[in-house]
Amino acid sequence: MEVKLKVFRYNPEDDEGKHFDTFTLEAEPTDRVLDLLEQVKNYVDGTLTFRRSCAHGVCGSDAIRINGVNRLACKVLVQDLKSKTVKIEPILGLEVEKDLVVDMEPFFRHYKSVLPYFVNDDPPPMKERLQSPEERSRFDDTTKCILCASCTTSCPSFWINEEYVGPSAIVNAHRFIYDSRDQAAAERLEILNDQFGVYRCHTIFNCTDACPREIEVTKAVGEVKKAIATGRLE
Amino acid sequence: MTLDRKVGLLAGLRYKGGGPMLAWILHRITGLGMIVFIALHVIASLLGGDIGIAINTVYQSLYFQLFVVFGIIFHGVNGLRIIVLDLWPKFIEYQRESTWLEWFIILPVYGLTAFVMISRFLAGE
Amino acid sequence: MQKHQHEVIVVGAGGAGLTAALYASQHVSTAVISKLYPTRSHTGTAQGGIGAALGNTEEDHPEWHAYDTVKGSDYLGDQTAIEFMAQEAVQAVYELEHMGLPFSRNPDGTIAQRPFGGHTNNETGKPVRRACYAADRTGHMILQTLYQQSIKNKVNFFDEFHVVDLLVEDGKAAGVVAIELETGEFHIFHAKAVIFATGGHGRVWEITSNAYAYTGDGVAITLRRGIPAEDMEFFQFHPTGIYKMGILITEGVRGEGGVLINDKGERFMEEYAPTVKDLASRDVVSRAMYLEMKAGRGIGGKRFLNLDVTPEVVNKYAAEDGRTNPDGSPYRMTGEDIFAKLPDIIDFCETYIGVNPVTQPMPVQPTAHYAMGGIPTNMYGEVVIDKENTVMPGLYAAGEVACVSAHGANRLGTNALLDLVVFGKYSGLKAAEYSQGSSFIPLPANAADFAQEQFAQLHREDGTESVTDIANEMKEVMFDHVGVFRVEEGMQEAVDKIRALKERFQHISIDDHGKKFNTDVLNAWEVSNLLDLAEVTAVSALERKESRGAHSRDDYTERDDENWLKHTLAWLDKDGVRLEYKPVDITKYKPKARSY
Amino acid sequence: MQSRKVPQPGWNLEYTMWMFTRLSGLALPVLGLIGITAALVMGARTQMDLGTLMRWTFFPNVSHVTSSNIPDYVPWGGAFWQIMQIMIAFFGFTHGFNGLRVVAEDYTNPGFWQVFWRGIIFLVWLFSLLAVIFVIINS
Ligand SMILES: Cc1cc2nc3c(=O)[nH]c(=O)nc-3n(C[C@H](O)[C@H](O)[C@H](O)COP(=O)(O)OP(=O)(O)OC[C@H]3O[C@@H](n4cnc5c(N)ncnc54)[C@H](O)[C@@H]3O)c2cc1C
Ligand code: HEM
Ligand code: SF4
Ligand code: F3S
Ligand code: FES
Repeated sequence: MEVKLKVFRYNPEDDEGKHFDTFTLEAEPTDRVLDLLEQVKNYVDGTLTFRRSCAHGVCGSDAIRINGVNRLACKVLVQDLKSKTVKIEPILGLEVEKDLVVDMEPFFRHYKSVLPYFVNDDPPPMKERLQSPEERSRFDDTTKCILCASCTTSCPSFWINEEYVGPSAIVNAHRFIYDSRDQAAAERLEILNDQFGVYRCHTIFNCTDACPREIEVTKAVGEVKKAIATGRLE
Repeated sequence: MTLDRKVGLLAGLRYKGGGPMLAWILHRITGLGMIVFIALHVIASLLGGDIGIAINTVYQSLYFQLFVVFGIIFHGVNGLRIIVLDLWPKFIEYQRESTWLEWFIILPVYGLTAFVMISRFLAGE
Repeated sequence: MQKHQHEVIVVGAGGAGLTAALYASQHVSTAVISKLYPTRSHTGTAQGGIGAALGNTEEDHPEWHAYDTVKGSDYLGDQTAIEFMAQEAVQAVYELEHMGLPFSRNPDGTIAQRPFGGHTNNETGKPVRRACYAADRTGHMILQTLYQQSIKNKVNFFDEFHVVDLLVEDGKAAGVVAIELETGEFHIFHAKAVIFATGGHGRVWEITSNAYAYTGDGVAITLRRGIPAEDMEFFQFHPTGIYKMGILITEGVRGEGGVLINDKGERFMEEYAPTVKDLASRDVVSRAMYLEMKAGRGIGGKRFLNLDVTPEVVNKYAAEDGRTNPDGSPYRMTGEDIFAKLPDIIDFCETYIGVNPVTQPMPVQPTAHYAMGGIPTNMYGEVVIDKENTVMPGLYAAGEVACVSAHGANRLGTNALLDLVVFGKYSGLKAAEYSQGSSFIPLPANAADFAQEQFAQLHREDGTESVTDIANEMKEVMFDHVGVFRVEEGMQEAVDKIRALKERFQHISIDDHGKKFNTDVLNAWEVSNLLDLAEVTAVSALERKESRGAHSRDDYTERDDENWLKHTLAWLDKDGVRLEYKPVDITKYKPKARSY
Repeated sequence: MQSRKVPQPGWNLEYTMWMFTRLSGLALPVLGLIGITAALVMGARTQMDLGTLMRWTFFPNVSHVTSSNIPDYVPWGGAFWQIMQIMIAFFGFTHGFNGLRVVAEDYTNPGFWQVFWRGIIFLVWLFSLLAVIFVIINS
């Protein structure tokens, strides 16, 4: 079938400025949008620039806006699209470096700000630290995050103000706050108890819809809010 | 050179968020709207006189009232939804349903009120 | 040109690179350079588990693990290294757990384990639960955990820097040259020790489970610097990739009781591996599948078979096998159990082929998966550059890019992740130790020339050949002729074809001549790496006149220990590939016939 | 699974106002309903529609009830109803002006402009609240 690909273009090294290019391609219904981009890059215009690696939705390289919503290019099939014209734009709220490539630095800076690592200063036992399957499942959802930035860049609060740590950072804080083996929950809650922390979240839910790993992002944020409010990790 | 990160209002609105995004936008607008409404009203009462009457005519006009009533109903119901989700995060799993439910409450209540208001207006009250 | 100086430079931020960096940075200034953001590394896609004889659910011993690995390697693995790896495994997994890795758990709170291909109870020969897992996201958890710890320990990162050359002075490693993607500038990284951890090169083949980034940069760079590549003919084809797409379906599916079914509805692995059946080592299963398809028993006569993990089928065959739970009750699976243990697999199948594995079988075919060969090293990660295992000072390699060789002719599932953390750790420690006892070798002013020349070549304006076409033709010929089954003529054809393609590559044309984020030219450079590796692979394979592990030939169907119990070393000289051989390190496990 | 306790992070403006917004959001409709029920009991006859309820809830002023032809509005001047009215006004105004602050601060970063807007909003809030209290007590 024939698909029209309308792709956002911007190259700082030419003087065309930002614009859209349209490519008409022959595609299978089971092709990924990423396959379409590859087809353009390989056969039509090698200057088209985007990130990708795994091609099956687990590395988090290729978050872009497809027909107005954040998605991984490798996880949307042509048959899932409602229209035969596909509009492709970079994710919002980060500086565009070239075509679909954005500067991820602010995103990772926020990630790093919430102590996204395991803290337990007790001397470890000879073997593993024990954890029941129930305790393990408490934070399973948020361990799935691949740091693709789909959520944070779909959040109007983040568009408005890039100092907001963003849902992704909160998800990664949640991963440790609710880990029964971890000891730094209080510090993380303190960090997020800030005007640029959880209070910037106005329950808009774009993040939950955008997450390719089907993480209940807003729920994670809500649980962190509640933990701050009550001092309890339920 | 990179393109600025700024997301313009239009670019933001073009993002295909779902019902909750719309709810947030409306919540903001109605919240601010109500402040404007109170401010107008208080100023009018304080000033009195011609200006006061002028302002009062504006906010007593049907259109403005229709807007204010919608704002109050929407902001109240949506606010309650947010409060429930915030205080009991486990309900977030039912957020889709909660958004439906919200409109399920708002639309009839507002419809009824608007109907009464308009019919009274037409009756010349 | 910008210059940076760190005592240890790690190239690659996957499991191996991050482990090495974590340990090295405890002692000396360490920087990690990666062409992808660290969390995009391929380690994150690994699904099934990491092998260690913890014995959490049933009796198990590192010695058994070592024996299984030797047997899996078809006796080509170096046994001192294998015993070392199996011994270190237990501690390595505990260390990961102490770093916070969220393993799945047993009811008693210990790390959960599942059976995997080729891992057995040495006394009964039955599969043993040895793969420590976190659902089907074990690699993701390992990569995330290591990256998190790197942040905690303030390791320096140079993300999205593409390393294109290794600097060698006086026969010692002295640094690397890299291109910063964002600016297109060349950077020189001056170091006392360099650790390569750039992963594999599965993109040489058409159907592959490997990421776009898996282009064998590390091996190609070292080959160009006169360092040999070891055992390149041994490339693993995983039995179960999604038909046509190659996306991996973990062996964990069979570990949980899934079975392979042919067109007649038979569980054909019973014939090829009567004891462990579907859980035989990967080379055995891939070969069996190939034979089934060749005999016309592919589903609907096509080139795929079904992998069935629906509860009815699992329970039927588990009952037939007399499989039991650790407490002795009969093994039974429900749809929910499968969903809990294999959530990502279910997601992949639903997203990409519209199949729900809980109710339908998955169409699978062998897919190019893992490089057993690579940069030759000893068990401390030190690169060795000849038959006598002479160490090249300052150069280290770990992970899939390295050939220790702990996997010999065929790697067992779960041993790759193990390889990353064990050998990653020791290469990091060794590199730190070495750089503490040595000083920086001054670099000549023109250090980046070799790299810059290569790129100037790629940017030539008068080319006509399409890089994509060249890459695709290479992938096709390699998949057809240097794939699961190989014969003399086919491989010869592949060698000739690759040489022709390399010739054509001299005349490529590229579209993008800018500097910033020029992925066009970098992709072309990666294809040149793949071509080099394809040539080395095909020539090494052509010369090895026996069948062993992943290298199985229709014209020499038997393993030939008398003549071929040896490692291949391949140099890429100006006029082609030069081969030499080095002996296999054999300690207590004497080669014998393999049966599963 | 047992719930674990963590030391609660310190109180700060953001946390306090977040909590307050939620609590006042709950309190407003409740207080409003109480008031309007009382008005009905006290014999409010005309215009007891949703509009009045709303007006009452958010803008508690005797004149908002007297317009519904209540026979005897003297009780509204009593201390109990005055305190009710002041509470409603306090919750409503604080909620609303804090909302304004939240919106303003979404668009500003810590620094001069944030302090500036905070100051202005605070003053307007204080002024309005005092004015409303004045009106309530004097009517
Ligand atoms: C789908 C799949 C499933 C798997 N499942 C399992 C399993 O269940 N159990 C198991 O044991 N093994 C499994 N494996 C194998 C195992 O995951 C890999 O062998 C292992 O992760 C490789 O790790 P690495 O650290 O060597 O390389 P990687 O994790 O791939 O890292 C390579 C790094 O090198 C960087 N790099 C590459 N080239 C350059 C360059 N030129 N310049 C700068 N940086 C560069 C990359 O950016 C990346 O950071 C699986 C593999 C695949 C593909
Ligand atoms: C029924 C009564 C009300 C309820 C349940 C309610 C609820 C809420 C809630 C929960 C919020 C927080 C929203 C968020 O954090 O995203 C909020 C914000 C706000 N409210 Fe109310 N509210 C009520 C009445 C009012 C009134 C009377 C006013 C005006 C005077 C008002 C003005 C605002 C404003 C300006 C905001 C900020 C909007 C934003 O941050 O987007 N509210 N309200
Ligand atoms: S939470 Fe989901 S959307 Fe956000 S970064 Fe993680 S995986 Fe991506
Ligand atoms: S979109 Fe943003 S506002 Fe909250 S619910 Fe998600 S973080
Ligand atoms: S390419 Fe890895 S997530 Fe899409």
